Amino acid sequence: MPDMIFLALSAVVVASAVFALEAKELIYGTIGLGVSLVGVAGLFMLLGAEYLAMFQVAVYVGAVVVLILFTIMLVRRESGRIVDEEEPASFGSVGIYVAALVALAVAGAVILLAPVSPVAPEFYQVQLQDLGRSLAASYGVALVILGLVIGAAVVGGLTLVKIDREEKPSGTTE
Amino acid sequence: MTQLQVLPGLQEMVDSLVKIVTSRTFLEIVIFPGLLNVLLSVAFLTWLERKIIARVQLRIGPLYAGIWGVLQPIADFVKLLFKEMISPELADVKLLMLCALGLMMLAAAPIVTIPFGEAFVIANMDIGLIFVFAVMSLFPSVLLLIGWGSNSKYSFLGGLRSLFQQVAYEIPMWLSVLGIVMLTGTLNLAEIVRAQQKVWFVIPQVLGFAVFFTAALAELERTPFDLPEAETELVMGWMTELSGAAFMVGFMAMYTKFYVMSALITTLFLGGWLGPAIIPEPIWVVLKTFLVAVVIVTIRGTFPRVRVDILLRTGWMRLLLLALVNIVVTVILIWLGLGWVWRV
Amino acid sequence: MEPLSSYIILSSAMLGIGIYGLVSKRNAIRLLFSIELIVNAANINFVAFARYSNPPILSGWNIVFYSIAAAAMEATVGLALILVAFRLNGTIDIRKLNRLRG
Amino acid sequence: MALGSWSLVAIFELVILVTTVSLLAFGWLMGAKGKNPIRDAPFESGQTRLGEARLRYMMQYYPYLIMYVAFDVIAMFLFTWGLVFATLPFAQEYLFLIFVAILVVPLWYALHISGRRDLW
Repeated sequence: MPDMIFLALSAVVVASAVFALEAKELIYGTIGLGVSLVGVAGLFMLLGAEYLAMFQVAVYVGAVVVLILFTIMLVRRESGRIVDEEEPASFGSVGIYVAALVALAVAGAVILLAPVSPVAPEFYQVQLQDLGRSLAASYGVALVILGLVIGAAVVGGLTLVKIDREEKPSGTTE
Repeated sequence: MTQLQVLPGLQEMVDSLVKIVTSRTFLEIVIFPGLLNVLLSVAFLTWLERKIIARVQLRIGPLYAGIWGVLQPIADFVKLLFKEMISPELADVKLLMLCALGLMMLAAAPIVTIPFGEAFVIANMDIGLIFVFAVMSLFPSVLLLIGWGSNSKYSFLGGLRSLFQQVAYEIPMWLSVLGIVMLTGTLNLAEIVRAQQKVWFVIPQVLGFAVFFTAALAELERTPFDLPEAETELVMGWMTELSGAAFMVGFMAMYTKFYVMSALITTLFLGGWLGPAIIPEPIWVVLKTFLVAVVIVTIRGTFPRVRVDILLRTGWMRLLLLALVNIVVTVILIWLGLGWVWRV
Repeated sequence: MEPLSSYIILSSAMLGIGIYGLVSKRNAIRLLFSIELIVNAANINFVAFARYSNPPILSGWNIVFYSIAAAAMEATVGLALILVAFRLNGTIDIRKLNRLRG
Repeated sequence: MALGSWSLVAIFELVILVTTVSLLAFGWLMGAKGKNPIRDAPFESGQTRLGEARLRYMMQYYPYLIMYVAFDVIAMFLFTWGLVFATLPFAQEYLFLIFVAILVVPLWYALHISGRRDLW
């Protein structure tokens, strides 16, 4: 019998994900995305990864959603109207079929291949100590590479966005 | 006399209701560390602030409502409840109300993890500190939405400034706390307080305390960092377009956050409930919290306001540097083998 | 306790929504939403499988740390690109962003 | 399910939600109501409204926001490392020091570039 919390959380996640894509105003779409990310964090808590859920909320909903909101506020036409589609995309319905197909394929594969899904061992609360120790022991090198990725993303993002006064960009300017 | 045949269902419901209401967790949530405590301390801090600021500026401050004007915050509370909630044109009233509600819930959330006694905490989570970190990092997006929703220059600028101010001071604040986490090895606030049995964390982590205190000032938007609400330039910052009950909820959220940050400072650095046993443990926590609040308020009375870009550069350069230096100091402390003093 | 398959059904549903968004939405920021959804669907699978194996393996949680970091960095660069596209073309409607010139 | 402490958090948030919503509703119902175009105009300290409120000049703060996202991610790993720092042999820690050393470069670049006002 699937317990109620899981059903409620997954309903929240799916509903706000659809709302994020369908909302007319982008600001409400971002709020929908934020709510679905918090729902995913709630699922992590259900699975015993509370430490992870907190950082998922802090990084995603705290930082990435703020950056998206900031970009939406920058990316508005001078007329002040928020940038949104004039008319719905012609191939919207194709999108639904493709998406449904992929989702069914993945879910069906899992159900058919592993009909007897392993029942979870009794509740297991990960010890932060050995989580940190396993991170330091086996994933140290990956951490250094991630440092390079973060450096590249920050430096790249900034050089992209800065306006060089020497060559004027052809399009509209600030 | 036959006892009245009460509906069978009703009897159990009433019994269970009575059992719930008198249960310890309910009392904790609604009475002491929970709701009543937050509301009363918000009122008290408002009064305290106005009195101290008045004393600093050699005037008397609220006097008539009750003894020394103690009932002044309650008078304001009732007055604001009955004022009209003006919705500016083209403003997004739904968004404003949602964000005012979100602000209050986020401001009050960390109270749940702050220990007021040996076993006197609402939710003893072993990731308490990260829960506070996650809640604190949600504030910028709510403030930006309020600034955006109220569709007025002042509140949009105020929302932006408070977003960037909190963003600039969030990272040094949490890196300064990292020193404590390295010493104790836990994230549970109750264990952090127990680790301070011998020596409070103010002494080994003086640098961390300084960075955390400054960053808390900026996080609370208090002078010298109260740019978003700079009376002279920005009227009331992101609260400009809120009116009536919404303004009161926003104001209350800010003072709840003020109370929660002072309680956090006492728990992390000033040994929460530790103190000679004459005074019971929760009173120690409340006493230290109000002491920290008095210091913060006197700072508000005495310091000038800082310019925006200086504010951002200090946040990112100087405070972050000091936080990293504090981590290096802690690393040296542990390598020197002094870590056992606080090892839980 | 939940059988593992219900978590997988949920994550494949999120994958479906993400792909729907990628295929049929025309606003560049909405594409970013759907990419975030797809990354979160993968994260759910990582944590669910890490939790349901006996004894639970920790590498699942470690991988999700890295995937959150990578997705956050990808979002920053993506948003920078959207800003540049808006500045050069005045619109972020992907059907109009088809000129390869800078 | 060891959701005990989280259910307490949920109950506390519910209590806060109920009190705030009741305050807002009380204010909405009891407060006076009235549509008055002059009074409803956003606060412009007296003058009539000029231009559009949601300005778009704030590009100069963009590097600070990108640094926040980057350092939020870094704080995630630093906390994980800080927890086990005292118990780790040095052999496994020098990688972490390299990680922190690498991330000084983007911080310096972002601060340097945000300082040069002409670029934004």
